[in-house]
Amino acid sequence: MLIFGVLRSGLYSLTSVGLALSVGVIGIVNFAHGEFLMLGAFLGYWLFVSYGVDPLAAIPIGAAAIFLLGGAVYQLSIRRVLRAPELNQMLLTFGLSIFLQNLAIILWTGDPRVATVSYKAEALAVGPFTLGVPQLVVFGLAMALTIGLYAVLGGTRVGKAMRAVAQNRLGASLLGIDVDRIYLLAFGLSTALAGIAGMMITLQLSVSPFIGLLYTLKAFAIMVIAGLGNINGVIYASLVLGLSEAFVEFYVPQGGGWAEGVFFFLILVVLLVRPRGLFR
Amino acid sequence: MNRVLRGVLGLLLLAALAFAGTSQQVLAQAGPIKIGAIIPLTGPSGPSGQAMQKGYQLALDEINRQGVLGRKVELIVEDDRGDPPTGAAAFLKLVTRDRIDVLVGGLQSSVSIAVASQARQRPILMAWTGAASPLVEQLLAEADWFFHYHPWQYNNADSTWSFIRSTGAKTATLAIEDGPFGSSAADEAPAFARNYGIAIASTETFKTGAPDLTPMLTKAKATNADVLVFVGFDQDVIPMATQARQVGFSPKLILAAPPGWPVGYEKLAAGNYVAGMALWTAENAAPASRRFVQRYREKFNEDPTFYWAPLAYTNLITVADAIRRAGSTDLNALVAAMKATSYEGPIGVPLTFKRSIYGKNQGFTRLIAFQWQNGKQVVVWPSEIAGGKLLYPAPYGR
Amino acid sequence: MTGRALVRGGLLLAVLAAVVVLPLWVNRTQPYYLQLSINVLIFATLALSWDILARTGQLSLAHAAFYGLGAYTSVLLTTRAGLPIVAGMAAGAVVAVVAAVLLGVLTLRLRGIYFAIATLAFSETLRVITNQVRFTGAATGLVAPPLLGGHRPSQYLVILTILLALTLVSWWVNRSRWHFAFTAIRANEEVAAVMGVDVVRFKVLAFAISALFAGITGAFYAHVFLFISPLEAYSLAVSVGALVAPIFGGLYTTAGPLVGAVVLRAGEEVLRSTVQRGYPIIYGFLLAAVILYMPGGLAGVWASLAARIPRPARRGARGEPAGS
Amino acid sequence: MSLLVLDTLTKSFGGLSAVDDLSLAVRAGEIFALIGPNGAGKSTTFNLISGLLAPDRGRIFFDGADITRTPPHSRAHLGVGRTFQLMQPFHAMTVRENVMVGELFGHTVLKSLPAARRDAEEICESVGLGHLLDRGVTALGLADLKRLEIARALATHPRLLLLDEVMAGLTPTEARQAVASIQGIRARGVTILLIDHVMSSVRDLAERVAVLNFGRKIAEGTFETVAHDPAVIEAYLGQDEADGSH
Amino acid sequence: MGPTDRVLLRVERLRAGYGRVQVLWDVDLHVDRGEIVCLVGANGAGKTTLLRAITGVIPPRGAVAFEGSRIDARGTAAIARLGIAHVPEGRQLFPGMTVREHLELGAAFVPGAWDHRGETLERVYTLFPRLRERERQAAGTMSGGEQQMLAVARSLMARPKMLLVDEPSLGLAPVLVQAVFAALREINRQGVTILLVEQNVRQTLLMAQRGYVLENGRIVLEGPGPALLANDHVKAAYLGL
Repeated sequence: MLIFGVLRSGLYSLTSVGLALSVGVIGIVNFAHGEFLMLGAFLGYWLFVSYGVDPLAAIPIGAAAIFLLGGAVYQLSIRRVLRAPELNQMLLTFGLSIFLQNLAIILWTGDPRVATVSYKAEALAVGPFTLGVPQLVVFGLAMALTIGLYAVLGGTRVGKAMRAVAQNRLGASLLGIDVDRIYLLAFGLSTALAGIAGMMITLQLSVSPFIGLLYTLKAFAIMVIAGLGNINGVIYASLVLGLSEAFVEFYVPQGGGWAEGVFFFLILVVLLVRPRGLFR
Repeated sequence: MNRVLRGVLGLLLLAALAFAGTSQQVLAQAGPIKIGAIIPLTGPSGPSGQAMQKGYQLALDEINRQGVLGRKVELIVEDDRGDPPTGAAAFLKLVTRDRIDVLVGGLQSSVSIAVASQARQRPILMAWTGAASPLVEQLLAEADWFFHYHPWQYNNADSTWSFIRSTGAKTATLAIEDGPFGSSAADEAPAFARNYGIAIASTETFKTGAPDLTPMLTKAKATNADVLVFVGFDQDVIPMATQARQVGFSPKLILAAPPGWPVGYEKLAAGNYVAGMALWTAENAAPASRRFVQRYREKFNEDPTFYWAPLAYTNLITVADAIRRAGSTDLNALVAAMKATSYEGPIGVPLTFKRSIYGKNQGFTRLIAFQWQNGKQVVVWPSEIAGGKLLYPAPYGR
Repeated sequence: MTGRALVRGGLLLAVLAAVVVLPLWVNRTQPYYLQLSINVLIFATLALSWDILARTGQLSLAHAAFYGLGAYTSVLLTTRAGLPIVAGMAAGAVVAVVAAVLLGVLTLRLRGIYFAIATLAFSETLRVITNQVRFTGAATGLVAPPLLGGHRPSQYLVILTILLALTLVSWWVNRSRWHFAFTAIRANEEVAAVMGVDVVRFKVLAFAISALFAGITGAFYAHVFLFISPLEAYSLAVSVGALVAPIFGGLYTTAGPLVGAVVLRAGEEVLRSTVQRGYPIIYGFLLAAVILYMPGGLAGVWASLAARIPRPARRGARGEPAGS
Repeated sequence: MSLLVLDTLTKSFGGLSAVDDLSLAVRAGEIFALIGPNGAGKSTTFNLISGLLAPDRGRIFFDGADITRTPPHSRAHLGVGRTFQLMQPFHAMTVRENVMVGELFGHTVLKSLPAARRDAEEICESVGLGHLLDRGVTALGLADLKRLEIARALATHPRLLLLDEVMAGLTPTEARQAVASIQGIRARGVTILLIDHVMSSVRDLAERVAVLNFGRKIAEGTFETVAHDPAVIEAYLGQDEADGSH
Repeated sequence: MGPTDRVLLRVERLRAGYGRVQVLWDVDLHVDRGEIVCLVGANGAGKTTLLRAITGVIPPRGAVAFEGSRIDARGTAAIARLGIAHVPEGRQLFPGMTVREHLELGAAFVPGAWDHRGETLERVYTLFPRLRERERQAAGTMSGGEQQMLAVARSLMARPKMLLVDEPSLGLAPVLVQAVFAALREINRQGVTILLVEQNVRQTLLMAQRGYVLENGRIVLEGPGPALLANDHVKAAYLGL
């Protein structure tokens, strides 16, 4: 059970780390985050079905495409509400979410689609457990990307600049860091990570225009548990969520229905007891 | 004062809207026969509703080739968005502004109830495709003008458990989504399972759209049941099929009942040998079904994936037929004609309307079972329309 | 001055009379518009009651929670305990208020997005519980008895009365001492407290008023559309809808949320019946455009238009002789 | 008779003590000044007195009653009024409405709106804001914002008025007006505790002065005695000079 | 190099403020190469606002020229890259980042500075040996004095031509104030021009070649540091003596 919880946390952390980047660096809580994930999933599906590109191999193309799209969305809309009240930022991304979802419905209809990757149902026996190959791959990749992102943030000039901007805009700009460029980059990266998470969904599951909201909500929960904008706490928070969900689903009768409640209840309790998050 | 004034002005706007409406009121005349359809074109049920719209188009093409009572049939489609208030307003618009003669369509139970409560005050022939919830049936028990095409939930359950019985299975484990779709299936299951002599080993719920069903499947595996009965939506069958394989859960049969199957499912190796319950499948061998599929392909350049398309087709065709037989659009004549319906269409089972437990006019009451065999939905039950044999136990990994 | 007030009062009375009499007439000729009006009024009540809470700076995503609590309480009491519908609706409002006071006290310290997410989580938690518990009909939902025998014009008058009461409350709040307390709290809680405003009391009161009307509207919804399920009653769409209209129309005013609700719902209805399949894309686009280009909402546009067109009386004072 | 007594008040933020073991007594009717370098803990002291912060240790007495745990609005009702160093007007309101908040809520007398409006206008007149009543606060200049701060605090009818740097940034003429205005307020029986950096004003106004540095009180007395205290000079001017000049 | 090149920074008729509140009114000042110039004035006089307007943190109106070319329309980051380092009020550190990371960031985005970062780092560590000891410590956990040193050190990593320093002694114990001032003197000796805002008037004026007194957003006095210190106006403003 532990292993199931751990495995699913991979996808969660990949989804949330992007959102945490957007919240942490730019201060934008993006309600359309899940829609970028959905677009990434469709891109992965389309590349697989039309060109036979394995979603794993397609990651660079997909990430680049969603990065550009995210960047464009930032330039056209997000940039204009940076100083606006929080409510307006929230609503803008709401509008964006409705827009992107319905665009997807028009482009691809609402039907769920499945990319039949050959190893979709493969499993590996590890000791007494059998673990799904795609889940393992996704978990491994998600961890690699999340840790990779930490490495970029911790080890490169641009990454450090992002952290600096996140912690103190004024201080960063006084060091010659172009804050607006960093925002653009962070938002693009945030959406690109969501896009990659989406392609990983193509790998394991099916794709439809409606998959976004669920992941937006999960990412919110994880961010709240980690502490809003705390990128470092995301992995732990994903584990907390993944494990608590799996635990409830397994040990509580009718647990599948309660798992969702657990996750919202967790948000509520964390916000009321430790509004700054569990992991800082 | 100024603010109040402005608020009141807002209400005035409403009034103005209403006024504009009356002034352009059009009198019904001996033009086309008007049929209104209330279906969800947007929102999460949009795909099913859009499939219905295509079924209606095919039917309409056919009907208008010769017309009805010497008149054309005009279909006015209203999107209910899956929202009861919108459905109620759409009903009134169709009935009072468009002056429709018959109402068709319908999908969600909540919208059906909102529409039906309006129809009680303005009786009209409601040839209704949607809603499997017995709550709807009970609410409309007295309505003579309400014709229900879709099987009720207990019809579905009866077919499902009767089919399971036919396989020789002794035990089953249930996995259901936690929304209205799954929970109503769970409500019906125990009685029918008992009736057919099958023991339910466990019932587990999951949240539709959840990416990871392994905890639930692991629990199901531990029950060692012969059959896994899976009630979820289209997207849920993918993690169900793949993750069941991953956790090494291979019951003798997996039986799923989603409203539709994801595009591309046929290519999914792990999905092989999964059985499905449906009102209809594209592999249905009935000649009317084959004709329907072919015409659907010709017109829309794609395969029908939802049974909602042939159901809607059947819906409109039978209504047109009833009008012809009634010789007018008078409600009483229409009801009588509808009651006399006997139609062998693409669904593959003859359609007639009979009393159900509460309702007066129930159409289809039985589902068929099929099994995915190498990318094809092979109909395996009931035997009179079966196109192949059920592989039981499913020969996984062979 | 009094002459103008008289004219205004007369106009107000005329409009009120029209709004009351209209439905009876409309129902005979165009019941569609009566139904549409009921839908719009439900939406407007939610929008305006949300706005009252927002005036204290609390931007909630929990409006669906109060709406759903009102609906469920009333339906359960009328079907399971046989209470008359009016009593059920009143009880629905009371339960919503109790829940609101509780949530209000719990979330006192939270601001901005933290508050929004906490309220969203509260609402979703209620939905999951309702979805799981047998007593509430679980996911299948409940059938509700019809209000006033399902007579639409009477139902219209009921929701109109609710909305008028709310409008009066809102109007009164905006021109009583409460307005000063709310606005001060929204601007700066600490300064407000130091100036003697009992911040906790007013924030919780705003929550209670807001929930009272959301709860009674939820109960009304249930008894008009006769069916409730967790997905509909606790829908995120209800919460989002309730905040979109005030933003569109103009926050913190009485007219803004009302006009916003009417324009949005009417516009949506026009789009729905003309564009059919793709219209939400236009809706999403419009929403984004309004935020980007008219941050004050319709009220903001109205104000800037009014400012741009000088009043005749002022023009003389401001204008300078051409020769100078 | 002491109106306000601080008894061994201590408040620290994350290990750094902002106010450290501070005891102070302000007599009814006097003008008392709290001075010290930036970051000495003066504003934190004000926040403790007005109830925006709760002390880690120590107690606060107002008019003989322990108000250490009293919420801020109740302290306002008891008669503790204050201004803010970073002016915090209510942005969505006019000048008159800003002041009305105090008239409506700042004391236990329940005033009708017209009465509150009239009294607010009177207070605005008295501090020189009479011509700006309908002005939105975003349009105000620095000096008028300072006046608004004072007007709002006066509207709560305080017995003790805490003035946080109301002189900072004023021109000499404006500062002289402010001094006169503060003396006028005291003449009406209001006790005043003020923080300021403009020493000439402090000298003109305060009967007694306490000097804070690093949260501790390093001197107390009349302005003249305090200004010549070596510890004070060191705190203000730096060590070298203090050593050199004495 | 012409005679105008003696002037490194020139500010003419500078007006600035926040929203509609104007804080600075037609300020003129200049700083020559190699000078330490200090800016004194009461709290709220506009000293911090002046520094902010120079580096574009708030938009200035009027003319600001650095090395003869106008910079008043440029963004903060662009100005920083020209070689003006601003040690802001409140230090504006990144609490979660280490000392070393602060210093690297200081050099990371200024042309030329990155390539010499090793060398600059050594110089900075020599100036503030304490920071070398704390290399791996997060800034948020350091004492006020250490933070102030880090703020100055970070800006030095850009190898600036000019340093604007806002109240470096704020909240520091006297012994630390001495250390910071000594470091500033040494930085200036190494060729960096300094414009300093300080409340520690006496010491600042003694250290500076020239000083300006700012009152209510206007320059009211200008002159050599010691001369200003003797000025009655200054004494009156600061100690009321």
